[in-house]
Amino acid sequence: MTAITRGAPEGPAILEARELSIGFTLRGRRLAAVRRADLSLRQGETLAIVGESGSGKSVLAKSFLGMLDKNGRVESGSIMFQGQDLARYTSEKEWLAIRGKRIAMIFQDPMTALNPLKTVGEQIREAAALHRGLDRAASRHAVLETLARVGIGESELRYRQYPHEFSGGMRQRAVIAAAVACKPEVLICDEPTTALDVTVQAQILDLIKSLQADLGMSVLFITHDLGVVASVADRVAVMYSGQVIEEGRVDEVFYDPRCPYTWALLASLPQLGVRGEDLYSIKGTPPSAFKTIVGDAFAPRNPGALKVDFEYEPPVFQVSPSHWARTWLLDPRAPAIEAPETVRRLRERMKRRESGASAASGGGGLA
Amino acid sequence: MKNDYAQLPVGLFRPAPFDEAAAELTGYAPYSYWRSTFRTFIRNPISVGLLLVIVVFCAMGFLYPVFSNVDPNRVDLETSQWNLSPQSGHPFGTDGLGRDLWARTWHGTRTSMLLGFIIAVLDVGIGMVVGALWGYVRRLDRPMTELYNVLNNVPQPVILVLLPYILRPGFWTIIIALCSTGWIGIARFVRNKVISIRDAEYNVASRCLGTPLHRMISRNVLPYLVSVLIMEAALTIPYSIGSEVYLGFIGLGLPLDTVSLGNLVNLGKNNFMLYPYQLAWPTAIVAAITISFYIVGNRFSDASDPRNHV
Amino acid sequence: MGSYILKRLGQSLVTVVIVVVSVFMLLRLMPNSGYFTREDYVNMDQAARTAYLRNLGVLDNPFVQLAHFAGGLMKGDLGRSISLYPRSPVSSIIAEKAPYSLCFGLASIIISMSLGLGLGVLMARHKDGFADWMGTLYVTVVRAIPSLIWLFFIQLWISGLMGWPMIFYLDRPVSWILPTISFSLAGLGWYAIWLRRFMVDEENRDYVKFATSKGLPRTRVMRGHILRNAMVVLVQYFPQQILLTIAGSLLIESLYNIPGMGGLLVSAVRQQDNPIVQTIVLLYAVLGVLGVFLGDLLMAFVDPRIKLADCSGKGA
Amino acid sequence: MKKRIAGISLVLALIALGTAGAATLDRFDGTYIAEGSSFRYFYTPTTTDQKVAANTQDGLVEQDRYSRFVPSLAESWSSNPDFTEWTFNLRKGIMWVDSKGAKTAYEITADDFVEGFRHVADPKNGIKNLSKDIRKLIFGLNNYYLDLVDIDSGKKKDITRDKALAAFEGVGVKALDKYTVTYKLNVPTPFFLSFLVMELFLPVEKDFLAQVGPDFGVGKDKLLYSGAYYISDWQRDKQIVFKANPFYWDAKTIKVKTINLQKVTDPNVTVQMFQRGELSQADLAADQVKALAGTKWAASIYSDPPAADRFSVTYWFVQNFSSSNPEWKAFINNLNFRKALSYGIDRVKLNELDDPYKPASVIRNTVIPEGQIYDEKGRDYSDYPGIKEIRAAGNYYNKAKAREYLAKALAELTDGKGNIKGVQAAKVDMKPVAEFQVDGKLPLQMLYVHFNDPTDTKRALLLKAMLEDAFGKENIDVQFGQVIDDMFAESVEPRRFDMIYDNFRFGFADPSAQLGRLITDGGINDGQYSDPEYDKLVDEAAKKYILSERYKIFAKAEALFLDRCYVIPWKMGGSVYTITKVVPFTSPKGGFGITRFKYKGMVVEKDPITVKRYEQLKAAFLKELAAVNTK
Repeated sequence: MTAITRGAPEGPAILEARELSIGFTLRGRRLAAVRRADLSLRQGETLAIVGESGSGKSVLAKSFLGMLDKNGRVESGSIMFQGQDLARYTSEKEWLAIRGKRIAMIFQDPMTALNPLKTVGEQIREAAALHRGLDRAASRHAVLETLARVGIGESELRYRQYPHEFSGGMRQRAVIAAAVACKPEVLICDEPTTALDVTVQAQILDLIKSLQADLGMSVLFITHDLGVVASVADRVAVMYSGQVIEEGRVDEVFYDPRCPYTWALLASLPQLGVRGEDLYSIKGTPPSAFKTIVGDAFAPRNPGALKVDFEYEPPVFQVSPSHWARTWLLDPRAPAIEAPETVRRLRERMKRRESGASAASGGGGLA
Repeated sequence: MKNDYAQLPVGLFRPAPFDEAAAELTGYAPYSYWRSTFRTFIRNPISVGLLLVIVVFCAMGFLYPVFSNVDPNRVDLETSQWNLSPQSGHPFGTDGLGRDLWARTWHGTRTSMLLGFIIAVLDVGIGMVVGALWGYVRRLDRPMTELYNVLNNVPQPVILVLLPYILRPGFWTIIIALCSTGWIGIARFVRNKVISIRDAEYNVASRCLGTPLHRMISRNVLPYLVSVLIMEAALTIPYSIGSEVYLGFIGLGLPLDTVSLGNLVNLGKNNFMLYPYQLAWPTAIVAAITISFYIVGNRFSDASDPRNHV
Repeated sequence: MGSYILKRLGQSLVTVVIVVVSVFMLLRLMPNSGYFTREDYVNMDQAARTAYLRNLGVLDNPFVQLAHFAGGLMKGDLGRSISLYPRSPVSSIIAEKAPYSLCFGLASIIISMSLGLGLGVLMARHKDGFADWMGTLYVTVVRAIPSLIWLFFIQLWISGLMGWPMIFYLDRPVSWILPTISFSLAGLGWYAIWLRRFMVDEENRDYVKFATSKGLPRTRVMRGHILRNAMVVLVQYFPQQILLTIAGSLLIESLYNIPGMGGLLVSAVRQQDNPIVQTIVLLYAVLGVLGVFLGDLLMAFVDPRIKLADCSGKGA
Repeated sequence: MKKRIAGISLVLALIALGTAGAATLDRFDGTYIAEGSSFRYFYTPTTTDQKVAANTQDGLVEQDRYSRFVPSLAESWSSNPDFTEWTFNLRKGIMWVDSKGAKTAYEITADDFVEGFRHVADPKNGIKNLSKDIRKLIFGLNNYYLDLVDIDSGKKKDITRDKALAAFEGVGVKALDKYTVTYKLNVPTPFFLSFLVMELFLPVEKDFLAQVGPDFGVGKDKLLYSGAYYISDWQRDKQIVFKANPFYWDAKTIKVKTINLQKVTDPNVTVQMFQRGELSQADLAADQVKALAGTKWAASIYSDPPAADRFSVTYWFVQNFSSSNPEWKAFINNLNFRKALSYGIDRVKLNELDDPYKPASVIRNTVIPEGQIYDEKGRDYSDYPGIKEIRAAGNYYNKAKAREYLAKALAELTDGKGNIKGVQAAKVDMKPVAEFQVDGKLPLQMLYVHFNDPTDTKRALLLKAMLEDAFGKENIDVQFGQVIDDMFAESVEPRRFDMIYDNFRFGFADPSAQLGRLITDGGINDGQYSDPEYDKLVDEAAKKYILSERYKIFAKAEALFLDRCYVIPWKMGGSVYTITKVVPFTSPKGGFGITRFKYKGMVVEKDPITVKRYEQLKAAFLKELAAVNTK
């Protein structure tokens, strides 16, 4: 295994972040939210970004829509979308051609994402009318269709109702309806099921999957729920402290993770715990975004860290054509450090499952 | 450097000792709420400038009367000394009785600031205690809400005018008049905050653990309110000074031989056509003080707003 | 809903009664000497003074007076002034004066609302920008500096500069301008600063992010979402603001010699004209609670989340 | 006393002189400060009320430009030899006018005067000006009034109110026939005419009064007009417009057809409005005079104290002889100390606060104002021996004399070591006005009480500085107490003061109007001094009906009173600078009652009257006045 720059993608990338750095100015200090992150979303696939809260997933996703908060900006790097560098967009006008129309986004909490004072139908319609240039009647019709498509029955009635008259799941469907009403090429889902009941989660995930299939969208899925990842994602990118540290197909990252942080993340899954043993937990806390990070950001929390981790940032090592990771462990000079026991068990369990009957369905995830 | 990794010494690729304390520390930027508030506050030159204005005026107001022996009410029997324009010996000029406006202005500043401070402390103090109880003790809610409705609907002029008649005009009368309605607004504000905090989960938990009421209020609730209350106090001061000016205008302010900014403004206003400086100095100082307190209060509230902290 | 409204009105009535009765009792704490001038004391002996006071009705037991007042009220009789405009019916005094305050008040509300809300939007829209900065400066000046000072200078300088009359004349519209402006300035600041604050609060809400992510232009997000939602918070204060314009402003009305309601309460209290004070207190209290009530109704009207029965919680 | 008929030819001559070559206007724009209480003209607590009463109603007599009593609604009058019965013959065919200036069906008759007084005499109507003096003057009035008071208070139950009202028949105000009204008095009153110019003696139409009931005077259409003007327009707290009454008995003397009064409270605004041509007249405070110096207006600013409506008012300091402050009580009862006080007060400087230009011109050292009452030979009371010298003394201030008298007082009152004889340390409780501790040692602590308004506060501070300068701080320590609205109720009556100042109007045309109520237990003896010698002189004077004899004894009494410093007069009312388009000396003048508020006869010109012109007119007027008085 040699350390090379990014390997060739399996399909064409529709949205690609290269060396993307995003910083915020907060109370007079600079905060690095995203540090030279690389990410590529390929045509028609579902890419999941996983990581702890504060790891920069949401900021990264928002930057694809030009929706960083006022005090934040892309400091370097590029966001390539269909041959255009979104990172260089400065005016609202430029973004309006992309936002909602070609890249849409749905949010974590459907309870707050809808304007409580406007009817649900109207909130979906305003986007549809805007992007598809439809008049009121036509756009209304389109919305009714979309509502039906996302599984909201009695769409005429629902159109006229206010968000507070909807249940959480229904609201998320409405949000999805609004997002896909203009048939975007990319759909960014920012933890769309976290706030929902477990029973509803699966329905929403199914809905997203089926819409993706129907509309041929690429989906960028942000989550910290590895179960969700396993069930919906084709590929997965692991973020830690503003950086993508490992990216690859779901099976590759889950079965053959290379970064100590990915190990830790997987190990701390409750599903992997062994009865009678303490659950694994990552020591320490994620680094403050105010601090300048030297070397590997995870090193201070990594009991098996190498000295080099504290001094030099690891480069990208290609594990397979579709799998890369940032860790000095992949350097030939590094001692061979085994993944923790739980992670190895996971690999075995995965393998067992794969050979089992229902592996493809994935609906139940790891549970 | 990125491409030079091949040159890295092999020795670096040895396991490093694990320091659990360091692991914990990574998450903490060196941070303290008050220090952060303070730092944000002083980073803004306007805030600092205005704070300086307040400090200077306070210092002048409180120190000048101590170190100077010029009586602000000293009448000059020599009429040629009346209504002098600013000149050496009388940097601010003199008024219609030859009284030195420089001395009067600083004595007045002291009186008005003192008035403002006392009202602010009383309003906020009473408002805080009553508001905390109001919010925490459910049984009090009904009567207090009714009291609030009543006080809110008694036209303020009635109280401002009645009290001086009943108690005679004076320093403490103004304080009582202004505080009699001022505290309830703050109390209600505190009450609303307390209710929202009271029902917050950490307090529900604390209650389940049997923490006594007073301890919960003082430990869990009040600290959260401190920044808000400091701001309220800062905003009460310009309001009080303004009210004193207003009461002077309708003839129910401080006794006119008391030197206060309100009295100076109202006296100066009468002679404005002829001796504009007699209005100019007190007005400038009232404006500077009220604006300073207003802005500093607002800036402080911004700086201390927990939502603005990470 | 009907029963809810009845209950609310009942509560309001209790508040009004407590307000009126407490002011009524407070007034009785004032010494009766206020009914006589120095000259009167020279002219009148004790017997004449007592007779005078008895004829005013102020020597009666306060509860008798209260009952008398209430009795008159039932018959729609507010009584007659006793010392400010002796023997003039209080109702006709208020009927003469209120229209002035009301007209200036409403005109200034229109101006201060439209300009103030406009300024608020501008400030929120360009938060931390030039407009915000100027707006903040304006609001600071208007709110921090005692109004007596700037109102005085406006009257003095602008009337001189423009050659406008210094006082109000009913038959010279040009003389209406300065008082109307003076009336509007503080309100303008009030609307601007609150709308800005509410809009900035709204701006950070998720639905705004979602609306933006849908690709709506910022102007549309501002107008259709942020402004609209921020106004809902503000809107409940409107009825009270409008109703209480009838109170007028002592400062402005006395500067411009507008014969409105502004100084009436203060003069009436000073001259112990109890029938006038009681009537005005009653009027303000009724308008005050009515304003809050209408505010809640309006709120329920514009905010689909609120059912009227929930308002009782909001009062808290 | 002889009847005096107006010298109409003289009036006309002067007007001709005054207006020669100048364009006149038929409109006057004035201001007022406080809104009147109502148009119920029997009750005139404010100047505005008095203006309304004076211009909308006429009484039996009025005063002319020379202050002489001349016929008004009464054509002629006579009295019995001891001046206890006065009979007035009314003009015939004069009709009441309504608020549209139209003649009503009501004629002004003797009954209207009786009816007016009946209204005034009923305590239910709350006419505060019905003073004890008047109740005791008119035959039967006091008992009638007190009976009604007792019935109202429930003290008297043996008679119904209606019956008591019917007893008005017994009061000495009667209509002998339709055009004759008589007044029967308890005591000989040669100066009775000076009462008749008061608003209390105005007429009212009985039927109309019954018709409007309690609404009498609450609006311009709720009264009828008998005077030179009727109210054509009125907005409360804004404006009163008078229009000339076309049916006025003396309509030809009305030069100004419209009087427009606006409420303006800020004197600065008044001046500005005048400069913009919006007003015919503006009164100026000292500072405004200064502000206008060097402008084109300066040539038209003058002050004419006798013309001011407050001229008959005298200001004096009142010392509390029965103070609860033992230090002060010891000192003030010492004549030398009182003289020291009198010499220690610099009247010129005090007046400088009001009039920085001619502060000495408004000093008044006497109680009775000059130029108000004349004996049968036309000699001014204030020129009588004893008084004339005091008048001439001007500013009494003399620091050396003050010290000299103070030294005497100190020698008599202290033991030479700073201890005041017979005075112990004590707490002086004058709450709520003041409360302080005295130690029975020098400096003498005194409480000066003043109004909480800017001018009064200035005056107090100046007085303190003055006394502490004259006596030395080691001898006197002036403390202040403030009252808000009512000096009398808060301070004077409960004797919560050591020294205050007060002002009093000369109420009717006899020295007894002031001197009579300054006796021991007199109505305005607020210091509670007692001097039998003075009381005796006043008593003696009141028994003389020949004016010169009467005045002589009164003058003696007043001189004695002033010499013993029971009060310290220091200034006359009404030093006001004006800038005006009104030709001076054209309208009625008089210190009594309401005549001086009349606009009747007033001439208004297009341009302000210059000082030069004023001086010319004044010289001419004084010449005429002398001629009229000695006639």
